[in-house]
Amino acid sequence: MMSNGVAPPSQSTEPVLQVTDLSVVYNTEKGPLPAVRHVSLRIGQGEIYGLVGESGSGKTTVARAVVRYLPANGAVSGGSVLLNKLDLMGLSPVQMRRVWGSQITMVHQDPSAAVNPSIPIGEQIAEVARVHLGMDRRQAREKALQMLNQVGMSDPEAVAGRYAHQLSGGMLQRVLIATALTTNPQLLIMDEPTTALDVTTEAVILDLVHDLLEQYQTAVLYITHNLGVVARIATRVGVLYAGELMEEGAVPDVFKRKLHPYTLGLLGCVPRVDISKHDVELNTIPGSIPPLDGLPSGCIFAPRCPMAEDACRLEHPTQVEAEPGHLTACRRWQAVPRLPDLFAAPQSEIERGETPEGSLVLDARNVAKHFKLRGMGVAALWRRGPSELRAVDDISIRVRKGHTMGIVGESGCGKTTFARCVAGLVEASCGEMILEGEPLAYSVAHRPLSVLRKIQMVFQNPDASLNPQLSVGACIGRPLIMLGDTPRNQVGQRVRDLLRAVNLPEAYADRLPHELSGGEKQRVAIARALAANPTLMICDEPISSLDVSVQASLMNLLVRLQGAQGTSYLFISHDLAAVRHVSDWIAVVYLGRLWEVGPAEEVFSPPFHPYTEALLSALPIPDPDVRQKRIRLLGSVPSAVHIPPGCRFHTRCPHKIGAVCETEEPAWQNVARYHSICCHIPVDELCDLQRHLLRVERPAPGGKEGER
Amino acid sequence: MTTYLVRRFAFILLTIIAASLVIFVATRMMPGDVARVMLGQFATDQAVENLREELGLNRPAHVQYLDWLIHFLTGDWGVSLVNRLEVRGMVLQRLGNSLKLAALSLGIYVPLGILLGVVAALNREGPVDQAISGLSMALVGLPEFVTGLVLIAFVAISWRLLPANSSIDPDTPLREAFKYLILPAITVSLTSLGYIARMTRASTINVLRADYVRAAELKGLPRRQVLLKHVLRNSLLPTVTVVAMGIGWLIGGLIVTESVYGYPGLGRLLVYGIQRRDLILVQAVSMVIVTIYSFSNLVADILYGVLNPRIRLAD
Amino acid sequence: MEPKEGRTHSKRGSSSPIVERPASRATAVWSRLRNVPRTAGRNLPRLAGRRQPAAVMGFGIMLFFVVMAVVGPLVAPYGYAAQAISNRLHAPSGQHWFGTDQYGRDIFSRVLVGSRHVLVVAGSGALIAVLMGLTLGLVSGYFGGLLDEVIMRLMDVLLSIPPLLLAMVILGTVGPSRANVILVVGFLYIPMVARVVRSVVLDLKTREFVEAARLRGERSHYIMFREILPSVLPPLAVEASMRFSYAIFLVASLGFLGLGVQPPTPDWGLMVGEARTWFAQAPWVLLFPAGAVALLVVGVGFASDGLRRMLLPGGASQL
Amino acid sequence: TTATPEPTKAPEPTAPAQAATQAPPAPTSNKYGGILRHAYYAPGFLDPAFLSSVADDEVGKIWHDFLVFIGEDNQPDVTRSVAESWAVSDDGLAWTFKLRQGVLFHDGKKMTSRDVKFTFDRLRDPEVGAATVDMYKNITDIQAPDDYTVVIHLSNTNPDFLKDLGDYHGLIMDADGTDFATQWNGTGAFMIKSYLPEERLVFQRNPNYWLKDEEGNQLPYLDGMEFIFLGDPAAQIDALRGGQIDYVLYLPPEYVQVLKDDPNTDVVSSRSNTTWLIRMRSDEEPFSDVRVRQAFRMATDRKAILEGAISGLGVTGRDTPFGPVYGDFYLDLEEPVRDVDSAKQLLAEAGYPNGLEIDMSVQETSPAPAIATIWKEQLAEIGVTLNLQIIPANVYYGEELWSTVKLGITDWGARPYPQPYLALAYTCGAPWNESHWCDEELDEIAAMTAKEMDRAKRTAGYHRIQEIFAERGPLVVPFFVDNLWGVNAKLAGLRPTMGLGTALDLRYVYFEK
Ligand SMILES: Nc1ncnc2c1ncn2[C@@H]1O[C@H](COP(=O)(O)OP(=O)(O)OP(=O)(O)O)[C@@H](O)[C@H]1O
Ligand SMILES: Nc1ncnc2c1ncn2[C@@H]1O[C@H](COP(=O)(O)OP(=O)(O)OP(=O)(O)O)[C@@H](O)[C@H]1O
Ligand SMILES: [Mg+2]
Ligand SMILES: [Mg+2]
Repeated sequence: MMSNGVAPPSQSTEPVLQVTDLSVVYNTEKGPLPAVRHVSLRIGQGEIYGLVGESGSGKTTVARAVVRYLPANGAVSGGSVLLNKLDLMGLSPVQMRRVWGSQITMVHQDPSAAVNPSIPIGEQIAEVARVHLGMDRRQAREKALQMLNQVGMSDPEAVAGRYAHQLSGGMLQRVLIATALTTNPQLLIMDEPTTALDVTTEAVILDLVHDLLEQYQTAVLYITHNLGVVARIATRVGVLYAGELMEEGAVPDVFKRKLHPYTLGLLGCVPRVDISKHDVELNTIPGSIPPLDGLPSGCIFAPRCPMAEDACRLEHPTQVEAEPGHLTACRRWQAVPRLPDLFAAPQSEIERGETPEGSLVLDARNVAKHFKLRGMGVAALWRRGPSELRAVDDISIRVRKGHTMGIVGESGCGKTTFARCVAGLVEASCGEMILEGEPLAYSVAHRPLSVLRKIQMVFQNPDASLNPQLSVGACIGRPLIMLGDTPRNQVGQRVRDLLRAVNLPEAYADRLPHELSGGEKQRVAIARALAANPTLMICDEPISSLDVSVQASLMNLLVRLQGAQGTSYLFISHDLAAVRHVSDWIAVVYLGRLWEVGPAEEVFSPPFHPYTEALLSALPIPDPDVRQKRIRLLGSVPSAVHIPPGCRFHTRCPHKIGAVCETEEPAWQNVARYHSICCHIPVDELCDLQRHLLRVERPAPGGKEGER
Repeated sequence: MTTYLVRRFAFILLTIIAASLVIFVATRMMPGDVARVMLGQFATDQAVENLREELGLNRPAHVQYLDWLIHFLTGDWGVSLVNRLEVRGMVLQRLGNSLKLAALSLGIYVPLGILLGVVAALNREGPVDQAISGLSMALVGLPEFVTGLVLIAFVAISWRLLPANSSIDPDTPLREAFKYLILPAITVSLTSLGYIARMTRASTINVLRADYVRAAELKGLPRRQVLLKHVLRNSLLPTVTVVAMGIGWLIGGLIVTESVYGYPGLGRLLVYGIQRRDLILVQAVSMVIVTIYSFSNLVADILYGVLNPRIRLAD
Repeated sequence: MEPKEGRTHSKRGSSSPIVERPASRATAVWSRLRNVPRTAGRNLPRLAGRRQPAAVMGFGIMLFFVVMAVVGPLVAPYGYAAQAISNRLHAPSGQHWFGTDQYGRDIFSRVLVGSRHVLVVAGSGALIAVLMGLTLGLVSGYFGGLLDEVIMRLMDVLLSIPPLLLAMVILGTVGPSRANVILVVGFLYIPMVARVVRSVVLDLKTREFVEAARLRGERSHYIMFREILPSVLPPLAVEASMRFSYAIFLVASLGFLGLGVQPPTPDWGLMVGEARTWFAQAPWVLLFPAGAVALLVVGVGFASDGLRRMLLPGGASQL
Repeated sequence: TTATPEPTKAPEPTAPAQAATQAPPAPTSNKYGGILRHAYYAPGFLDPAFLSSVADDEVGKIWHDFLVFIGEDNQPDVTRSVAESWAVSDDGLAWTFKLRQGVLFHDGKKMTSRDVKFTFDRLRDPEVGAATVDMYKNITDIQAPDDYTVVIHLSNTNPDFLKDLGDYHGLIMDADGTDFATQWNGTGAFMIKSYLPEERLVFQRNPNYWLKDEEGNQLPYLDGMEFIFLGDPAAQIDALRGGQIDYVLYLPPEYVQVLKDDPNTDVVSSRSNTTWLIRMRSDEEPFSDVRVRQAFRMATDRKAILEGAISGLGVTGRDTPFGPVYGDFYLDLEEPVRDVDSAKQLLAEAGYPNGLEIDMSVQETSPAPAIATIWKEQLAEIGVTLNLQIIPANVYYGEELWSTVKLGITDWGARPYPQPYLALAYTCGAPWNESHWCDEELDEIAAMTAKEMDRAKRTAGYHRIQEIFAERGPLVVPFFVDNLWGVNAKLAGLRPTMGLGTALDLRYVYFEK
């Protein structure tokens, strides 16, 4: 493989980090895997370099190679890493250890895993100060408190004495950031620091990072798969694909003028809050990342690239600086801007469903689920207090035929529990559920097969939703036999039909789940649900653990299936854009209650419930020109054991109007015929407050965008 | 907390009573009769019958059991059927011996096992690890009677370094008693060492993989500090509970070791009791063993909670 | 029209090349039976590699003893009970590789023939424990509630009594025959297996594929045996091999305490127990059967370690 | 009163402290001092009337005395008995014993004829039910005319009456005692200091003991003794070799060589009538047929068993219960020759041309399993398959297996004279007739020998009895095993007695300095 390193564009300041031609190889039983190849990048002081790419593209590997902390079987096979001209590759392990924590620090993806569970938080910060700043115990403790304060921790003293499990994910991530900044490092590497967090928390953390970095002027390597996050926070972005940089440049440049088809495809995959399934299908990138041990000889993206020519497949492209500071690895980069619809699917043929009055499939009224907290095991040793957890506390929802009801809300708000109540997997504590006019028993065990057939579910975790020991065919075939009344001799045929319906080859019937990718597993799960030919399909975060391109294709699939079969969906997600994309109706849930419900486009335009508003303003939008009003929800969702009195949202509500919020439960107000909000603030006032939530700062080319 | 403890205590009590019932039924079903065993083959049937009557062995089994249980729970452990002496004194004295042996064994194999386990984990898959794994497996594989016999043959008989027989006098001062305890303790340790080492190795490897250890390394902390503070603190948790749970075995399960060395521990007392069909003695000893087992499990759980802040402070 | 969705890297397992197979087939049992060996088969080369010499050795040792158990009586140079009093306590020699015992019996032949005995007793004991433990663990874990509580408390009771003691009492009651030893060993190990199975079931039963089965109205027994059982098998296989090695140990200890089978059965524990008397003047009488016990236990231990790695998709080594 | 917990202390001897001052000061001897340590399995019940095991016997004679002590030569030894002298009336029905004065119980009480009377009355009382009831059935009355005279009246003459009194149960008990299992008050050379059941029994020297050695030194020499209860012979040997104990009783023959080779240890042995005999139940198939019994005997190679089971440390038996230790009572029959063909022939005649299969109960205690294992191979040659059932000794006896199974190995301790064997086991209806044998001729002779005071007639009778056993008896007696002791090489003054057990007279034992 020829070297395709090209000197990065000159920059005004000396780069803090200069990575040149970095290659990393993992030694495995199958042989060496070249996980990263000839990656060059430079990050200047105060710069935030966003490194994006799909899962497995090598982002983490790059980061770990930079700090020389690769897994035992990994090795840097070429290239150099200079930190302020210091050649890190030449350092001894002991010297490297001195660099770690003082000159380079890292923030890891899963904050709850990255904080030692049995050491108090404060100590974990203080020890860095002691080791690298030579402070004594007292000074170090002071420093720790100071750092906790810096990251906006309200009561540093108290937090310092706590343990990891006592803090929420967001707080832990602040702790990690505080730790990383304690020594005022030259380079900060953040590896997907917000992926594990709620959208609201993510927004707060991103703001914090942004503000702190302005203050500290640290160079940052920010790794994420979320293009929205890059757009919001990074100054430069590099798009990594299968271990190679495809495109790199300043954020506005790259988002405005994509010079690589991969970037184009990737951006097109992301659903937008302003466009629904009725308008357009999402882009998808065909194929998948090539396996590292079987990389194509030419351009590695060529097999998936619609504009690939023979030359692309033969010759490995070199990186070119197409515009100042904007590099691409595409031979045909000039053609890319002219082909904005390269990956676009045709206009959606999904017609609007029946009128909002369409027949009711599910009418859930005042459903509640209160879990009894009975102490078992050791944890119960120290457990006291109320013994009830009100996971769902009075939710009423109607799902109409052929429509999708989307449910959004932060983690822990009760979305899954509600869905499971409807499905009968947990028995609701009270409430009424009516399916096509027939009351539903609380438990699956009491529902006749004819009813069971009508409700099917697609689960969140693709790995757990298929039995690892059962073949795809057996998995889809079983509901056909149980619920579908399919004669046994036709089961095989139906299975193949269903596989085709979810766009899987028929031969997959013989595969076992571990031979499938995450997206494929979810397709099988969908096929399994479809096999019963349900009237109502409950999708509980079916896409959240998948890559954007896979998400897009799954959403397209769901939408098309709905069009073809007229199934109603209960679609649960915390990703507002996704919910917006697939739903006709949206319900916003917080702490087991419903706060806003209505047709999708109405819910996503003012007036919003303050909570909806906060969710929307926190959503990272992959468009650097969009300016969102900064509405930040502080703290995390209160525990469902101790529910605040009055309006449950008052503890975090940015628009709290006074004591009434704390004492009185708000009433429902109708905004439009089908759109209601549950808030003390009158609708008109809300409208005024929320006028400028999202604003696009660039001149609108098509006129379609604009103020909404 | 209190409800938890109350609940656990109730379960322990239930377990103990059920276990005593199991043992009672089992010993009752054993062939052989205490009166005959006591009076010997040559005593007349009349004498045996008299004795049975006197010992209350002719009462219905459930009466005997309940009578015994009630007395036991009120602290009256009864009089041995065989030698007519208070059982409690005998059992408690033996318990003392067993505890001594258990303590010394723990003192040997726990630190050593942890050390080996940690070293193996740090050299994961390397030659040192392979060697330690092989060694611990081989030690686990050697039955106590083999190690015991070999140790006696060399250490005690050929080299006369330590006593071959550990039937220590109850009045022996602890310092003196030590030399009688060493060989049995080593024998016990050899069987348990490998287990502890493997446990520790596995949990340490798990912890070494944890993100927070990676984070600690990347904080540039000295390696020793990472190991002692960040790794061991978490990786020893399962080991601690395994050790605590092993106490039950150390107290009542060392039948083979005790008989190889003639050590007067509870295990051997029990064997005697069984052989002599001394139901009262057997019941008392098994109650003690089962109780210790149950409580050491409880202690293991509580210890886990205490050492593990995740559980300690969970609300 | 829509491009065929490709394979993205799942975050968990690594994907492997797919072998095309004929499309007809597929009852649950088949795929299950096929899968376990395949997971194992895929990891086999890994084991054979330089990284797992211990496992290879372990399997080798086990294989050796299994072969000996089968052909032992045929290849043994002497009858296991054949006495030659004039030949007593001869040191190992060309004629008697492991020497002779107090009755002039050939120890090598006895150890060889004894391997069948040990494997049968320990193996059947372990099998009983596994079958019973599996059933109890499945039922207990799956149904939960009072049933679970009752079963698990019973298991606790069994666990709280030291196994050797229980064995002594039971064997003292029913008499130490081979069948009884097997039953006792099986009985004693039920709780351990039940616990392992139960914990796996508790985990599996909250998995979404089980919920999917409930959603389509499957009966409990279907869910237990068709959905859950297959995934219990790999950890169960590992547990079974551990139980097997402990059973070897226990059988030997029982033999040593004179509670195993009766002479002249060439039970290794019994041989060691008897040989104890002669250790000072004829150490070989003890060392060879003792070595055989140790070697077999070690072999099974290493092999179960290897098995664990084979059955786990990543070949991860966890305890 | 029940016993106190913890090491139970015997009552402190207070009164004899003064008595000791009256004793002449002991001539200095370098034999004094030292604690003798001993390991054996634990005794059960310390009541002398119910001693039943070797361990009980061993322990009992340490803290008690005999009215009549049977010495090494198998004869009553008046110098070591608490009876100073004895005499029998001419009709042989009244025995008069003069007791030694100055014999004190450990609590200081003087031993008198009242205690002797109490002792033997208790032993013969069917209500108490001691094993001696039958043996002392012959006694009609015991009188204590004065403190130091005891007269025992018999209903029949008994030539062996002194030996009966010297039976191991014949330990003088305290007539004022109430619970003999827990109040330990004897007159013996040592006193119980502490007792931890199943663990150890510690003795201390009785400073007021009445017996002196030949030089007039007060006995015993030892300061005390420790009995460690350790049933496993291998563990005992290890302890002996490791120097933790000083002697091992009932040394299994297989260890003899090891102990002889070890410079620290030694072996002491004496011939005895102790035997491990194979008994066939003669009232049930197949042994009800005398030809089967003969065939089994004929198939037996006694030398091989002697060698294989006890390393040749004994003499081969002649299938009779009497061994060479009985001197002129013993009939030296020709050693039976093994004859496989004739044995097969006999079996065929008895209706077992294809051999037979039969269960055999074998005590776990060595050397029974060895005997059985060897015998099994020998019998296999005549087509007999033995299914060995190895069972713990306490089950063998406790479950009455010994007296009911068809084929078993029973160990018989040595008796000081032949008659008890006949009375206990080989006459019709004898209490322990484990072989269920009943032979008119034998019964007749046995009745005669039991009473006949004329030695020559008795000798003839005993000889005939041995012939009967050899012809048609229910026994295979492979060997008489020597009494064997493994001892610390420094131990001296050992005087092996022949009693039931194989106890040493420990009063004379001392450590060589
Ligand atoms: N220790 C290793 N041994 C072998 N292959 C590895 C190892 N670590 C990572 N890989 C492989 O290297 C490639 C890049 O992995 P890496 O973790 O850097 O990706 P990533 O972009 O960070 O993905 P994600 O978004 O899932 O975190 C993947 O194909 C992965 O399977
Ligand atoms: N079986 C249960 N027992 C007790 N509490 C439960 C149980 N299941 C869920 N909960 C609690 O109920 C609350 C709501 O959980 P639920 O899973 O419905 O939330 P969610 O909105 O789906 O969150 P996420 O986005 O994280 O999936 C949480 O506080 C959770 O801890
Ligand atoms: Mg990563
Ligand atoms: Mg959820």
